Order: sequence, then structure tokens, then C-alpha cells
Amino acid sequence: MNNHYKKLMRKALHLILGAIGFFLFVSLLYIFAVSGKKPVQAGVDVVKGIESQNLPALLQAIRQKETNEVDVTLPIVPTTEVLPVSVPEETGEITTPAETQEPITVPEDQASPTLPTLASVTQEPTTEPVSTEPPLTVRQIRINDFKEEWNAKLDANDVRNLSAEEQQQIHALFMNTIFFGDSMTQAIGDYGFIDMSQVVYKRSASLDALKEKIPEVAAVFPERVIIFVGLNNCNHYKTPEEFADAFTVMVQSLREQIPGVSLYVSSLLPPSEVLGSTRADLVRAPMYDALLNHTANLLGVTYIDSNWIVRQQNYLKDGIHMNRTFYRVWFRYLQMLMS
Amino acid sequence: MVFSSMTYLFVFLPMVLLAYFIAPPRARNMVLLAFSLIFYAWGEPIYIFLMLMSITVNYVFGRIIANNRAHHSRYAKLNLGIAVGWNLTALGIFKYYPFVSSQLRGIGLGFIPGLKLLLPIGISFYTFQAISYLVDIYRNQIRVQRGFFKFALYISMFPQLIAGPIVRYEDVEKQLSKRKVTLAMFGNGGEFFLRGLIKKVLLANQLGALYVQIESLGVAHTSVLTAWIGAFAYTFQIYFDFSGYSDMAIGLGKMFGFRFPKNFDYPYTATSITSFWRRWHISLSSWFREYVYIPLGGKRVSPAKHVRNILIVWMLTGFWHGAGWNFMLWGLYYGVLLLLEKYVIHDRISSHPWPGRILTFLLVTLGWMFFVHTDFSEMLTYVGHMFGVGCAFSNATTGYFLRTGLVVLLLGAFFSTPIFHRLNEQFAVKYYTASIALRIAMFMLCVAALVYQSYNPFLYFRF
Amino acid sequence: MTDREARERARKLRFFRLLGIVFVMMIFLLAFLRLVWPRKSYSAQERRTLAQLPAMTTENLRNGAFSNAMEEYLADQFPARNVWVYLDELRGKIMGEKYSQGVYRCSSGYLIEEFKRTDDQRAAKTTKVVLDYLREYPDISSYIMLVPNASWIMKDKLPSGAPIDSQEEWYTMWAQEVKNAGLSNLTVVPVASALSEEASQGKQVCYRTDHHWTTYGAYVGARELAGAMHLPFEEQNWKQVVVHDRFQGTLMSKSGFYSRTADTVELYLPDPDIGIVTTYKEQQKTLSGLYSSEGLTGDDPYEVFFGGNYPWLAISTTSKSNRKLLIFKDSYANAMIGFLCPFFSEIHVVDPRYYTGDIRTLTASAGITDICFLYNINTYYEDGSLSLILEGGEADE
Amino acid sequence: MSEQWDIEKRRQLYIVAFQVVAAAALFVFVWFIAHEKKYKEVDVPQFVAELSEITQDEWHEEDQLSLKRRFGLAANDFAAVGYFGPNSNMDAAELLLVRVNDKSQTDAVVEAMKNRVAYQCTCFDGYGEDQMALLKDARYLTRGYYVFLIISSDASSVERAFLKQIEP
Repeated sequence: MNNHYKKLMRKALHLILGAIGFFLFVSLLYIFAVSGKKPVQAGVDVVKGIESQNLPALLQAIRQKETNEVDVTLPIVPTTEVLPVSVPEETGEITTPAETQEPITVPEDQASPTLPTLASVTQEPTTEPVSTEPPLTVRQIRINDFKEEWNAKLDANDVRNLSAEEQQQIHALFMNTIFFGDSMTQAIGDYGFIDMSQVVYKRSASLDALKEKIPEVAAVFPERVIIFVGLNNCNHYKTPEEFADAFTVMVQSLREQIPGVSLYVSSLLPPSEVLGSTRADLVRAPMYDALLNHTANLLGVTYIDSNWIVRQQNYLKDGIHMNRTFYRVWFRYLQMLMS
Repeated sequence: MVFSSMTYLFVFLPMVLLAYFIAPPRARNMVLLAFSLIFYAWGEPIYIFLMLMSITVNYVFGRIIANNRAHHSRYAKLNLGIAVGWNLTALGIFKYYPFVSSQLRGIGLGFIPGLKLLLPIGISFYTFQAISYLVDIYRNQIRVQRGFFKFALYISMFPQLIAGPIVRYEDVEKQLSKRKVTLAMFGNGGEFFLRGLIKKVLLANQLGALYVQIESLGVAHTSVLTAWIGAFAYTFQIYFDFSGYSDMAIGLGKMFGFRFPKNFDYPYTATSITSFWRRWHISLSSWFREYVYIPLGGKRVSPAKHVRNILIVWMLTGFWHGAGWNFMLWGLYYGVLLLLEKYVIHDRISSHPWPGRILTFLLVTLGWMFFVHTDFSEMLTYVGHMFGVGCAFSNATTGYFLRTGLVVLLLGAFFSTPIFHRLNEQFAVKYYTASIALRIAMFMLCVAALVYQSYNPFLYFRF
Repeated sequence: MTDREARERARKLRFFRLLGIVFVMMIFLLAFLRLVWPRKSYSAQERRTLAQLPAMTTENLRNGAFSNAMEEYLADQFPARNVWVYLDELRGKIMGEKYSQGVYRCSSGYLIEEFKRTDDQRAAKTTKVVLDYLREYPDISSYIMLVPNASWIMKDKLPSGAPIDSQEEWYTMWAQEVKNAGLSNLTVVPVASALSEEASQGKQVCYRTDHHWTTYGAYVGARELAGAMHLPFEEQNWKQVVVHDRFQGTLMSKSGFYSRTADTVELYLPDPDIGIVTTYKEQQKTLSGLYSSEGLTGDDPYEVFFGGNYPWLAISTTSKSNRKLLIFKDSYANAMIGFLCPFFSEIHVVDPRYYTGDIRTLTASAGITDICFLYNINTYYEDGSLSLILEGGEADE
Repeated sequence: MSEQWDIEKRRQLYIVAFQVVAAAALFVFVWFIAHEKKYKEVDVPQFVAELSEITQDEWHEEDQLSLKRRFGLAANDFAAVGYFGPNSNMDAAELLLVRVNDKSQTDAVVEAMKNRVAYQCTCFDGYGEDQMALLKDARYLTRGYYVFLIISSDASSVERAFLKQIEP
């Protein structure tokens, strides 16, 4: 009897082993059926070759071509009308280095010869501040007119939304621009003025923290980068000089990683009066801003003064960030300056 | 839980086998009961309470009836009435209330609340089992079960719990107390289980897919022949589905030492409708015969009453299969056919089995089309297509379904006959190694089909 | 009992005993393997994450979600799952099954996706919204090209009589509808006959195991489109490069049918070379060229084109043309955009299934001169996202 | 004799009691099972607009594209959708009410809501304490076919108003 069961067990074992063998055979068939899902190596090389083309050179060629086209169809803005860097208007009571008080302009022949992009030809300021008094240019008159008009509207709290047409113009203008910064910049995308794809931000970041985002900006190879940061930096940097140093480092890093880029920086806005009265650290914001202006000029970064747009009623509850109204004017101003 | 699931085959079954055969014989009933309750609770745990309630109520009423039937037979009858009423109420509420209330509200009785009830799985089966138990006690055909857990096991035993067969108490009475499993009996159970699994997974599911494909064809593609192919596919599908499940139940019962009655006896080889119903879902038709038809007087009454009895029984049979007018229609269809057979055709049919066999099969096929369509307009459309209303006799699509469905339909036809069974048995005796190898292979195909069911690619090429 | 009967009985008993042992061994072997088999998190073949052991909570126990999750988990983590799937496919093949998950097994190794006219209304709505949108830009030339799928082009490969609805019928109706709208700036570009003709000449225009058209098919499509756009397409030369010769596509994954005949993926590079730069707008990346080696070596080699589908691509080229194109597209266009690059200085590629920006601002601000809708019929018919992004003329902010 | 009679009578009483209990238990069970609440139908966008007025939170009605952008949900997959989003990037308050077509969609919707809240948390973490407080108090309500996300300075009031409106 025992023997009988032993025999049965042995037989069962053989059968199961046979089943496993059969299954392994099917596995082999399966492996054969899905084998060779590998691409042709030569093909991969071709694709990799295309991928690793020299992107800056390609971009330059493409933008160059566009410039040429623009050249024949549109009259280019004379280089004498180079965007001047304005001075913060309410800085009288603050002690700032004397140079920043002086308007800075760019001589006509200082445009960088190696990077003949539209932006650089028309707008790139030099790294050397020049202290000669410039004549009042057409452009400056236009700027003054603009400010006058919108100051009135701001005071009257009558700032209309951007019309669809204005919106489209702004989109067209900033198609190859990246807005870069902290929550001040994030608002640009959140409010819907610009597609989120044009915005790179890191909330509550100091300039140092922002530096790690630079590769993301560089990945887009933008023609222009507009930096807009806020009061986080007054917290983070004990003195305006530290802040200015950090800014210098960031600008260098941006230029290194994005050859040929034009850089702009918007004012570091002061806190609201309510907040300013309680936060001693934030009161010094205008000093930071003033030094930012100065450093920007030294570095050849275009400083966009936006302090004049600030109105107390346009602060959000936190006393730091601005509501839509501010940005409506800010964008119109930007558009006026750049087009 | 269903038997043809991964959870059952590779988690539940190994666990219950292990626990059952490791446990000392005394504890085995408890092991089975515990696993049965888990089995039932799996997926819809709330109805375990209904099950426990049903067990308790029927257990107690069984005792009451048994105590009183000798001396207080009227009191016993009263309690039988209450108990059966309780069971039918439970069944009625859970199975029929949503349907009935929606119908009543449809005719203007808007005050009737529509309850949202899910059908507790297997309730039709275990309720009928409980009723048969009570009636049999009352009739003094069986002795009452005094052990609560044994009774609980009789009602809730997982092999037959959710799709039958409806086991009469006398069939398992002895086995509840004492049973023996030999290796050969266990193997025999395995044979039944495998056969059921193959029927369900390899035949019923494929046939079902074929039917669904044909059923969902637009008017543009269908034809008379296609509709018939679909109807045949469904006819075989429901047979393999149901009888496969019964086979698995019987097989599992055998593995644990229970002998459940046969539920199907090659119904599609029947030569008449009468004989079809003697072979289809035997435990249900014998239940209705035993507890409804005969108490009503059976056929030993006037023809008019006999007609009434037949129609009542078949209407109930239809209704038992589901809450819907189509099931009622399906039941009455058989009632009428049976009456025709009895009173009109009688013995006039030829002695040769084939004409009757073919006619019966075609009638049964047609019957299933009433059964499957709960929506009357869909039913009319489909049956219309079968008889050429609004479509061609055959078209290119017919050829497609003939070619792709031929193998599985032929297999279906072959598996429905006793010839296959005989050959299979002879083969098993003669070449037993080969036939076990064949079973292993079939089991592997079943597992493959079960795994493939879960093959569910997520392809985002669209999104 | 005779000797013979006794012998037969003994043999029967032996059979059942052996079966009993084997049955237990099978169940326990698989149960054991299941326990020890390493868990996988992702199935490359099905392109989805596999179910993991569900956590048990009173909530999911009560509503039955746990038991479903458990069943899913067991099936997904079954030992050697793909081999079982393959085994079942073999069985299906032997039994003559031709249909699985909306895909037909066809002759010459083709797998072809069905077309089901389930809801004409959705497509009609899409068409209406597209026409309304184009009506707003009368100065922009617009083109619409619906590419027929294999169930139309490769009709003769289908199992004869397979119950597939006719794309041709629907397309004819649709084209009439568009024509009736009477937009003077809109051209409907038919491509079915050109593709069918190429196919009948033995050219491969559809992949065998993928639902896309081949790069050659896209070439034919581009030729037709270029004709409608009046582009000097014939003057341009192309250099063909084979990048994959064992391509097994999504239809194989979708159906579980295995086709032994693999396809070849080709790229057509402009000759002479032109400079192309692609900015993946939402991803904030600018890359050179149109192709992705990562996509090529990944699970779906068709992703060699752009690496997949993205909401908004801005392609700039060194082309001297002053035309700028805006394409609304599905994945069919990915293979075709390369053919248009030499003729446009900028191409904005919008995939409405992912794009969530303001399409009207984009249309007006990018200096677009041409708009093209490029879809395969299946997607156009089924996908409702075009109507979502084109609807609502006035954006609120 | 009378003692036996008493025993018999008591037994009968027990039986009657059991009969009553059996019947009662069945009906209690049915009542318990069938007692699934039915929620009232509401005009979702308008209802959300009403709810949004309960608090002074800075939010406004958003379009379907914002919904798709922020939650990855396509509005036409559902029976109805009402969405109020934050006014500025310094606000966190949001309301999203979805009426699903069938309950199998519920999980996906809740998942999308949780992802959105998790993303918002990364934006405000270590930065906006008030906003973080709102986000931490985010409520996900699933009632019948409704799925509701509340991020609000007074989430309880909104929740109460919501339930009051839809509960029978």
C-alpha cells in the first residue's frame, strides 16, 4: 500500500515537473515573441546627433534670420533712444550712494558686437555708467507722458483690465521672455497676464535660493529674462550690500548659463505703510532697491522702476504683495518701454 | 467570492484545504463553517447578518415544529406557516421589492417608497434550502437537527452557497455528523472541480464574449443567421456557466466528504421540453415539484386545475430566476410548452429522438432570448432579427462570426453531450498518465484565461 | 464482480488518487509561488502601474472595495503574469479568436483598431466649435485634414465581414457638413484616396501593430496638405533614416495579440539640413530638432517624435518663409510636423487634450498665418477636448 | 398538573416572543440596509456661488480650463461642476463641487482634490501660515453623487450650509 502511494507521488511529481517544463517552454516562446524591441543603434545615433546640436548657435541663427526680416519691413528704433534707467522718485529721504541718483544712458556704439539680437541692438545698456547729462529724448517724453496718465488713473482708482487686444500684444511681445523671481513673479502667471509657461518662480526664495532655478530658466533659452523679486530678500540679507552682491552673482550666473540673454530687473517694492510701521526690517526696503538699481546699472542689467505704480490700496492683505491693478499698470508700462 | 477568481483559487482554497485537513475531525465542521461565513461575507459583509438571522430563525422554528408535530400538529402547522412566511418575506423584500415597488409606482401608486436594496448573493438558494428543511420536518421525513452549528453549516456551506445546487437536508444529514474523505474521493472531487472550472472559464466566458459582440451589433451589421449564432452562443454559455458552477460545487463538496445531488444531466440532449426540465437545474425543478406542484394537487386533479397548477409553477419558476417581467414570460413560455406537449402533441411525435431533440433545442434557445433581455423592446428587436424582421438572412458579418465562433460553438456542442463524458472516462482509465497531463494543461489554460481577464492595458496614446 | 471489472475499478481509483495528489500540488505550488514571487510595480507591456496589496480599512471592507482591490492585486502580481497572458493568447489564436479590446487580428500581421459610431453628436459638436472658431479669423488660411485609420485604408486586411462601422461613410457626411458651413478661408484636405493608392502599390502607410501611420504615410499626408497650402513641397528632398526595425506598437499592448511581424520606424530628415528648435512651452525646455532618443529607446518607440504628446510646442526654424502655422493635433501629427518645418518659420503645435491656455490669445499674438487641424478620424470622433478649449469666445480675465 | 400547564404556557410565550423578535429583526435589518440617504439635486454652479458668499474669502468663479489646469479634471466628464478659485496667488481659499455621473468616479475626483491641496501646501509651506491653516483644514465631503472640496477660513459654516441644502 505504502509502495503504491510512493509510486503515485513519484508520478505526480513527474507530471508537475512536466507542467513546469511546459510552462518554461511557453516562457521561451514569449521571450522570442517580444524580443528585439531595441532600436537600431545607427538610428539612435542619428537622433542623438540631432538632439546634441549646438542650441545657442541654432537659436542665434533663427533669431538672426528674424532680425533680418524685421530689418527690411519695420523701421528700427534709433539707438539713441536707448531705454534710460530712471531713478526712484521718492528716494530723497533715504541715503543712497550718490551715483544712483544720476540718470544713466548708453552711448550708441556700446551695443555688444558679438550678440546682434534685436534686444541687444536696441536695448542692451553698457556696463559703464556714464555721467554726462543726456538730452531729454523722445522716449523719455513718452515715458513721462505715460506716467502722468497712469498716475492719474491710479489715484482715481480707475485702472481697467487689459483688453483682449492689449493682452495679445503683451503675449506677442514676451513670447521669448521668461519672468523670473519669487511670489511677485508667480502672480504674473496666476493672474493670467502671461501664460504660466513663461514664468519661472520659487516662492519665498532669496536670490541665493533662486539661483538653483536658473538652470530651469536656461533650459528655455529665452531672449529676455525679467527679474522681479520681493521683500523676502530684506529678511534674508542683513544689509543692502549683501543683497547687491547676491544679485551680482545671480546675474553672472544667468549670463553664463544663457549666453546672449538680455536681463531686466524690476524694483524691489516697499512694504505697505501698515506693515512697514510694524516691521523694522522691511522699512529699509528702499535702500535695498536703490542699491539694486545701482548694481543693475553697473552690471548692464536694465532696471525697470516700478515704485511709481505702488498705491496703498493695491496691496494685498499681507502688505507685501500687489493685486491685479498694480500688475495691469506694470504690464502696460513694460510694454510701453519695450515696444 | 466566486470559484473562478484568483482570490478563491490561490488564497481561499489553499487555506481552507490546509485548515480542514490539519484540524482534528471534531473541529472540521467548525472550520468549514468559519470559512463559509468568510466566503459569504467577502465582498458584501453586511448580508452576513441576514444569513445569521436566517440560520437562527430556521433553526429555532425547526425545533418548534419538530417538538409539536406529533401532538400539536395544528400548532406545528402554524409555526411552519410563520417560518415559511418569514423566509419568503426576506426573499421577497430583498429580491422582489425594488421591482414590485417600481411597477406599482409606475401605475400611479406613488406613495410606495422605493428602497435601495442590493440582492444578497445566494439568497434564493439558501432560502429554498431552509424552506425544504422546515417542510420536511413537518412532514416527518427527516429528523430535526439539534446541533446549531451543524444546521448553520447545512445552510451556509460555501461550495453550494451562492449558486446551488439546492441541497435537501436528507441528502447530507448523515454527512453533517460523520463523513470520510478518501484520496480517491478527493481526486474525484478535483475532477469535478476542474471540469467545472474549464466549463466556466474556457467555454462559458468565450461564448459569452461571442454573444455580447453579436448582441451589441448595430442593425447595419446583423442578420438572421448572426442572431441565431448569438442565441446559440448564449444557450451554451448559460449552460456551461451554470453547470460549471454546479460541477465545481459538487467537486468541492466531495473534497470535504459531502455528496451533493446532480444538478444537470445533459439537458441539451433532451428530446422533449418535459425531459429538458428533468435534466436542467434538477434540484430547482424537483423543489418546485415537491413543495408547490404536488401540494397544489399535481396532475391528479381535473385538467383545468392541472393547467392552473402548471402555469402557477412555471410562473414561479420564471420569477425565481429574477425580478422582471421577462423572467415571468420565460416561465410561462415553458408552462405553455409543457401543456402543449402534454395535451396536444402527446405521443404523436415520432419515436426517433432526433426531430424532438432538435426542436427542443431550438425552443430552448428561443426561450433563452426571453430570459436574457430584461428590456422588452430589445427582446423584440433581437427575436425579430432571429425571424428575419428588419434584416437580411445572412451577410458578410455572419461569415465572420461563423469563422471566429465555430470552434468554441462546436466545443460547446460536444461538451454538452454524454459522448464526451464517456470518451473522457474511457481515456482516463486507459491512459491515466496522459489524461492527468491533459488536465494539468487545461488547468493551466484556465489560469491563463483568468490572468488574461485582468489584462487591462492603460494606453494613454489617446490621452 | 469479474476480474476485468475489478481491474477497471482499481485503475479508476488509481486515476482519481493521482489526480487528487496532482490537484493539491498544483494549487499549492501556485499559491506558494504567488507568495514568494517578487512584486512588480509597473507593466511595460500594458503601460500601467500594477495593483499593490490593498490596505484594509473598515470602510473598504464594508463596501466591498477591499475584495475587488484584492482580486486586482492577485491578478496583477501573478507569477510570470506576461507568460500567462501569452499562453491565453496562443489558446485564443488556436480557437480562432480575432477580436480583443477593440482590436482585430488581421492578415499579414496587422492589428487594426475598430471604429464604432457610438455618438455622432459629440463629433458634430466638435465640428461646430471648430467652424465657429475659424469663422473668427477670416484672414487666416485654415486647413483641416482628418486622417483615415487602418480600418479604412487597410480594409482588405481585416477579417472579412468584421462588424466595423465605415469611416468612409462618416467622413463623407462630415465633409459635406463642413462644406455646407461655407467658410471661404477653410480648405478640407482629403487624404484617404492618396493613402489607399499608396497602400495598394505595396507601400506601408500604417504600422502593423500600432494605431499610427508610418512616417511614409505621414509623408503622403504632408504632400497632400502642402498641395492645399501651396507649398513648394516637391522641391524639397528628404534623407531617410531607419531608427527602429523591431517596432511593436500600442495595438499589440492593447489587445494582448502578438504579431511576429515587426515594423520599421523611419525618420525623413530635410536635405539639405535646416535648423529647427523646439520649445516645450509648458515643460519650459528648449531643445534642438524634433526627435527624442529617450522616446525612441523607451516603451513606445513612436515617441521618437517629440518624446510624446505635449500641450504646446513652439517650433522655430531657419526657414526663410514668413508663414507661421498653428496646428491643432493628436499624436498622428507628430510624425508629420517634420515635413512642414522647411516651409514655415514658426509652428505652434497645440494638443487640445492637454492644453489649458487661452487659445484665442495665442492665435492672435503669435502672428499666425495658417491654422491646421490634423486628427485621425478615431480621435476626432471620440475626443471632446477640442470643443473644451475652443469654446467660449470671450475669456473672463 | 397546573405546574405543567404553566411550563407549557411559558414555553408558548417564549415561542410567541421569538416569533415577534424574528419578524422585528428582519424589518429592522431591512430598514437599516435600505436607509441609504438620498440627496437632493441642486443646480451645482449656482449653489456653489451661494456657498461662496458665506465667508469673506477671496475667491471668484473659475472656468473649466482652470479646473483642468489645476485639478486635471475635465468638466464634461461629470454631470455638473462648480468651481471657485483663489483671487490671487496669496489666497488659498477654494470651493469645488462636483456631481459625478456614477460613483466609480468619486475616488478619482477626491484624489485630484487631494493632489491639488498637496500642491498648494508646497506653495505655502513655511511661508504663509494663514494659508497653510486653511489648507490643513481642507474638507473633502462625499455625499451620494456629490464630491465637495472646501478650503475656507470658515470651512465648518460652508460644510454645514452644504449639508443643510442637500440632505433630505
